[in-house]
Amino acid sequence: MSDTPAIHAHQFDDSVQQHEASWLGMWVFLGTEVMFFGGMFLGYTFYRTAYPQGFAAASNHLDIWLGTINTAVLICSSFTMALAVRAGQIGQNRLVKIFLCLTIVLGIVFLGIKFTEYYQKFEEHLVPGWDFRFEGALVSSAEIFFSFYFAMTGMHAVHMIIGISLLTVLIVKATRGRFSASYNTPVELIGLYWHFVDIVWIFLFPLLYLVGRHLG
Amino acid sequence: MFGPNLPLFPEQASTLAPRVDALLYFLLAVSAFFSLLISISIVVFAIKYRRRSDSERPPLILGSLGLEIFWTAVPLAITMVIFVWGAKLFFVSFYPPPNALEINVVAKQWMWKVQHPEGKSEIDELHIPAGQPVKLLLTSQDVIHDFFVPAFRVKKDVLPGRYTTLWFEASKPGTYHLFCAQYCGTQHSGMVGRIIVMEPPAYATWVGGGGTGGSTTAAGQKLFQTLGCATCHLPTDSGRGPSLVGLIGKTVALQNGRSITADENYLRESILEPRAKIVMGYQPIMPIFKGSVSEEGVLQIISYIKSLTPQAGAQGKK
Amino acid sequence: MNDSVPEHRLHYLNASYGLKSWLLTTDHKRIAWLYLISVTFFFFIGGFFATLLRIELLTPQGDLVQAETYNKLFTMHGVTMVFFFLIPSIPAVLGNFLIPLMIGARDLAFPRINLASWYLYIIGGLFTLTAAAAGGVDTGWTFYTPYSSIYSNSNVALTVIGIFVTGFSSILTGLNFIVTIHTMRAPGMTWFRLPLFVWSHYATSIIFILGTPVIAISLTLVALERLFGLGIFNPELGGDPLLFQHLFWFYSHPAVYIMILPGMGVISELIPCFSRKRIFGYNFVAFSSLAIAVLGFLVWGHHMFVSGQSIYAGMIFSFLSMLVAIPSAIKVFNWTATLYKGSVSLDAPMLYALGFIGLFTMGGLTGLFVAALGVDVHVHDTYFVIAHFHYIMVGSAVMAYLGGIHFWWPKMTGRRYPEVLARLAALIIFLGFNLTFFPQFILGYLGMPRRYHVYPPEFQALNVLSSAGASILAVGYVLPLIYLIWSLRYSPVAGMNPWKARGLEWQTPSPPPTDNFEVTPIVVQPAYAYDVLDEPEVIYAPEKAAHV
Amino acid sequence: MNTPHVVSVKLYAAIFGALLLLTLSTTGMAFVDLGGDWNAVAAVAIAIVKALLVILFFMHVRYSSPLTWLFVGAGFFWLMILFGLTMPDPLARNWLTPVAIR
Repeated sequence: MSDTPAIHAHQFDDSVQQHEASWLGMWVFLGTEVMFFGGMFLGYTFYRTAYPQGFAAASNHLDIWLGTINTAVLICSSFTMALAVRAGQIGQNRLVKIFLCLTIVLGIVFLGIKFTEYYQKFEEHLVPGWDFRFEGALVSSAEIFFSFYFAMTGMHAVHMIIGISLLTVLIVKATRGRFSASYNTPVELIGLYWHFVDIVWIFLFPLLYLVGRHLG
Repeated sequence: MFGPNLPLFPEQASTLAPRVDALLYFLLAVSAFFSLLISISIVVFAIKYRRRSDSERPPLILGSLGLEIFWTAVPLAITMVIFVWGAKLFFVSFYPPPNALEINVVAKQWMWKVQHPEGKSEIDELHIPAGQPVKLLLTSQDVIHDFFVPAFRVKKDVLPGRYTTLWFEASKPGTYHLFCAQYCGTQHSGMVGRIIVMEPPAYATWVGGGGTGGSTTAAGQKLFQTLGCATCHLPTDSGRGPSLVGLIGKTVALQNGRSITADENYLRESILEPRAKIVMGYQPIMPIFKGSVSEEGVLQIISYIKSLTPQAGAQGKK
Repeated sequence: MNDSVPEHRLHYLNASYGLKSWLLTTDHKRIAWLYLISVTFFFFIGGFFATLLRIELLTPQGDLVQAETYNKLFTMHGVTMVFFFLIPSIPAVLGNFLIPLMIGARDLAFPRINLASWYLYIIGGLFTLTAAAAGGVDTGWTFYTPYSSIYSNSNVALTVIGIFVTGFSSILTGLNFIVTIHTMRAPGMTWFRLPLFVWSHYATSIIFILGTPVIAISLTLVALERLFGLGIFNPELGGDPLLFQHLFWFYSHPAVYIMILPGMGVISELIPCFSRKRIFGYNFVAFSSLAIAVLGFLVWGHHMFVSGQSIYAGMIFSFLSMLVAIPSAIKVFNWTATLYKGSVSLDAPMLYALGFIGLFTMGGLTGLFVAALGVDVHVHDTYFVIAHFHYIMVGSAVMAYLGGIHFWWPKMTGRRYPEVLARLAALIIFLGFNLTFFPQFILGYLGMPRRYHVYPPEFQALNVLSSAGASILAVGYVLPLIYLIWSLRYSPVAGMNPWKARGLEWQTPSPPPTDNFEVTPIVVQPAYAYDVLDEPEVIYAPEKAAHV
Repeated sequence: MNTPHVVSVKLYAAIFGALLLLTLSTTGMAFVDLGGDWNAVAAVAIAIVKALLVILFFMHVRYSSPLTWLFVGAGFFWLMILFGLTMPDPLARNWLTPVAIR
C-alpha cells in the first residue's frame, strides 16, 4: 500500500470495501484466538470439576490484591486504547500518540506486576517442573492448578508483549503522519486486539485468583 | 496361500459376538444396497445419456423438493435404526452382570499381568471358564493400552491412573487372540496374548491346583491390617473412618454437598488420594497411600473391601 | 506443431520473471503454483513412507525394518499426509487459484497474508522434515498422551512445533477466503449464483478458523509438558489422558471435513460441466456443505467410544455422528440426479468425478459402521478404520484433487493435457486403490489392529493383496506427474473455454492476466446455466471500464 | 456499513467506571460464602458482563454491521460447543445405571 493514506489496495474497489474487509478479517482472527484460549479454559474447567478442593487450596496461594490491581491496570489500558481509537477517528494525531503511549505504559506496568508474581511463585517453590513443593495432601491437583496458572497467564503475557510491540509500531507510524480521519484502520485493528487480550484477562482473573476464597 | 489361513470372518466365541455380527450384517446390507444403487445409476446414466453431439442441450431440471425430502428422511430413518441398535448393544456390553467372575488385569509396557481371585497369576495369558460371565478390572502402569479380543468382539482402553471394566461370557472353549489395540510404544505389536477358554470343571482344577499365594481377597485382608486401615475403618460407622461394609454400589454423600456412587475408581482414589473426596461427617485425616501401595496391592485391598458383605464379613461371593 | 506456440500476450506467468518475482509474489495465482509444487513434494514423501509400510507388511514377521523404525514410518506417513498434503491440497492450490476468478475479484482480500501463509506452511514443513531427519517421531499422528508427553523419547516437540506453525497457514488461508467471499464478489454475483466450489470452500474456511486453533493449543500443552514439566496430562498427578483426546479430536474430526469438503466442491463443478446440465438441487448441495461444517464439530467423540469415555457421552456422539452422514448422502444423491437426462462425456476429470462418487459412497457408508456403538467396539483401532478413512481421503479427496487439477489445468497453464494417458491413469488409480484398501475392511473385521509391525500369520494373504494394490496405486500416481509436466512444453494450446464450461474463470483468457479480468464482469446468469449455454454468462458495463 | 461511529468520551468513561466497579465487586464477593457452586457462578457471570461491556462499547460492536455480530457470536458459540460436548464426559462418568438392564 502506497504512502498516501487515501489510496486503497488494487484488489479493492474502494476504501470502504477495504476497511470493511480489514474489520471482518480482524474479527475472524479474534474468533481463532477465542478458540485458542478456549482450549486452555476447557482444560481448567475439566480439572476444576474433578479436583475442587485442590484448586481452592492452590488458588489461595495467589496474591489476590496484586491480581485485582492488575485487572484494574488492564481495564485502564483498555480505556486509553479506546480513547486512542476515538482520537484517530476524529483525526487528532497528537492525542492518538499520547493515548497509545499511556496504553503501552499501562501494559508494561501489568507485565511488571505479573513477573513479580512469577518471581514470588518461584521463591515459594510453586513452579511445576522446578522442585514443586506444596504442603498438605492436595499436592498433585495443586500442581495441575499451577500448570494451568503458568500456561494461561504465560500465554496471556506473550499476547501482551505482542500487543505492546504492535502499539510501538503504531506510534512510529503515527509520528510519520500515516493516519488520518479517513485512514485509521490499523489503530482500530490493534485496538480490537488489545481489547481482546483484556477480555481474556477479565476471565482469567476470577477463575485463577478467586477460587474458594470464601472457605478461608 | 488360500484355505485355512485365509479366514474371511472372525470366530464367534462369546455371547456378544452373534449380536454384534447381526448388526454388522444389517449394516453390510444397507451399504451394499446404497453402493449398488449409486454405482449402477452412475453407469446407466453415463451410458444412456452419453454425449452424442456437442450441440446437445439437456433439459433444465432445477431439482425437486419431494425427492430431496425423500432422500433425507430415508437415510435419517435408517441411521436412527442403526444408532438405537448400536447403542443398545453398547449398553449391554458396558455393564457386567452381578455374578461375574472378577479378574484383575494390570497392563505394563508391552505385557499383560493377569491376577485371578483365587490367587493364580499369569503373564500374557488368561484362562477363563466357558459359559460364565467374566468381568475384567483393567488398569495400566504407564501409557494407554487396549484389551482387545476379536473373537469376543470386545475392546476397552486400559488407562493409567484409573480403572476401566470389560466383561464377556465365552461360549466356545478354545484359544483366541488377545491384542493390544491402542498404540503404546515400540513393542506395541508384541503386546499380544492368548485367551484360553476351558470347560468349567477343567478350569476349576486348573485354577485350584498350585495356587501360588492366598486368594487376592486374603492378600487384601492382610494388607488391610498391615497398613493400619482396620484401626479407623471398623465394620460399624463408629470408627474415625466410614464403615466399608457393603460399600460397592452405595451412594456416598460427600462433604462439599455432592454425592457419588462408590465404584472401584472411587475406592482407588480414596486409597491413593483420600483428600480428593471426603465423606460427609468425617475429618480429612487419612494419610496418602500413593507410592506406598502397588497397583496390585490396591486391587487386592479393593477385592477385600468388596468381600465385606453385610452378613458380618462372610467370605466369598453370593 | 503450430498450436503449441502460444501467441505473445501478457498474463500472470510471463508478467515477470526470476526467483524473486515468484518468492515475493502477492498474486494468488502464483501463490497457488508455489503451493502446488510444495504440496506435490510432500505427497510423494508421504507416499514413500507408505510404500515402506506396505513392503514391511508383506510378511507377518518384521523383517524389513525394526519395530521402532516402523512406528516412526507410520507416524511420519500420517503427519506428512494429513497436515502437509490433504489439508492444504485443494484449498491452497485450487482454492487460491480459483476463488478470486470465480467471484470476479482481482485477488484475495489480503494478498500479503496469503504469501505469509505459504511461508508458514514451508517453515512448518522444514521443522517436521528436520524432526524426521533427526530420528523421526514415533507417537502416531494422533500424539496421544501420556506416551507423547512423557514416555516417548523421539522428536515430539520438534514435530509439534512444525504442525503448530503450519496450522497458522491454514488459519490465514481460511481467514482470507471468508473475507474475500463476503466482501469482494463482482456485481451480480449473489450468494446463490456462487459456484458450489466457492460454497464448499466457505464451509471449509469455517473449520479452518474455528477448529485449527484448538489443535494449536493442545499440541502447545503437550510441548509445554515435555519441555518444562508442566503437569497438564500427567496421570501421576491425576491428569486425565482423555482431556487431550477431547481437545485433539475437537479439531481432528472437523479436519477430515476440511479434507473432503473442497473435494466435494470440485465434484460439484465437474459433474454439471461434463453432463452439460444444471446441478440438481443447488440450494440443498450448498447448504449441505455448511451443514457438514457445523455438524462436523459436534461428533468428535466417536473416536473415543472405547477410550473410557462415559457411556452417555458415547451415546450423544454416536447419535450426532449419524446426523452428520445425512448431508453427505444428500450431496451424493444430487450429483447422481444431475447425470439424469444429461449429455455425459467421460473425459479424464469426469472419470475422477464418477470414481469419487462411487468410492465416497462406500467410504461414507463404512462411516456408519464406526459410528454405530455396537460395531465400533469391535472395529475401533483395527484395519477396518484404516480402510474407512483411506476410502475417504485417498479414494475421494485425492481423486477430486486430481480431477480438479486436470479440469483447471488448461486455465492454469494455457495448455491441454494428453487425454488418453489421463483416462488410463484414472483407471489405474481406481483399480489400484480398490485392490489396496478393500482387503483391509476384511482384515479389520478379522481383528488385525492398526499400527502393528508384526501380525499373526493368518492375516498375511490379505496383506499381500493390499501391498500388491499399493504398487499399482503408486504407478497410477506417478503417471499424472509425468504427463502433466510434459504437457507444459508439448501439449496443444488451450483456448479461453476448452470445456465450454460455465463459471467466471472460463470468461477470461487462459492463462489469465495478472488482474484476472480486463474489466470487472457483471454476472447475469444463475450458476451452471448449461441449458442456455449459447447465451453469455457475463456482460461488461462500458463506463465501469476504468478502475483506479 | 461500518461508518466510523465516534463514541462520546462520557460514555467511554461510564463504561470504564462500570468495569472498575465490577472488578472490585467480584473480588469482594469472592470472600462471601454464597454456598455450593454459587461463588463460581457469580464470578463467571460478572466476568461475562464485563466482557460484554468491552465488546459492545470499546470494540464498537454495538454500532457495527449484523455481519460483525454474526462473526463475534460464532466465535463464542463454538466455544460453547467445545465446553458443552466435552463436559458431559467427566461429569457423567460416574453415573451407574442399575446393573439389571439387559
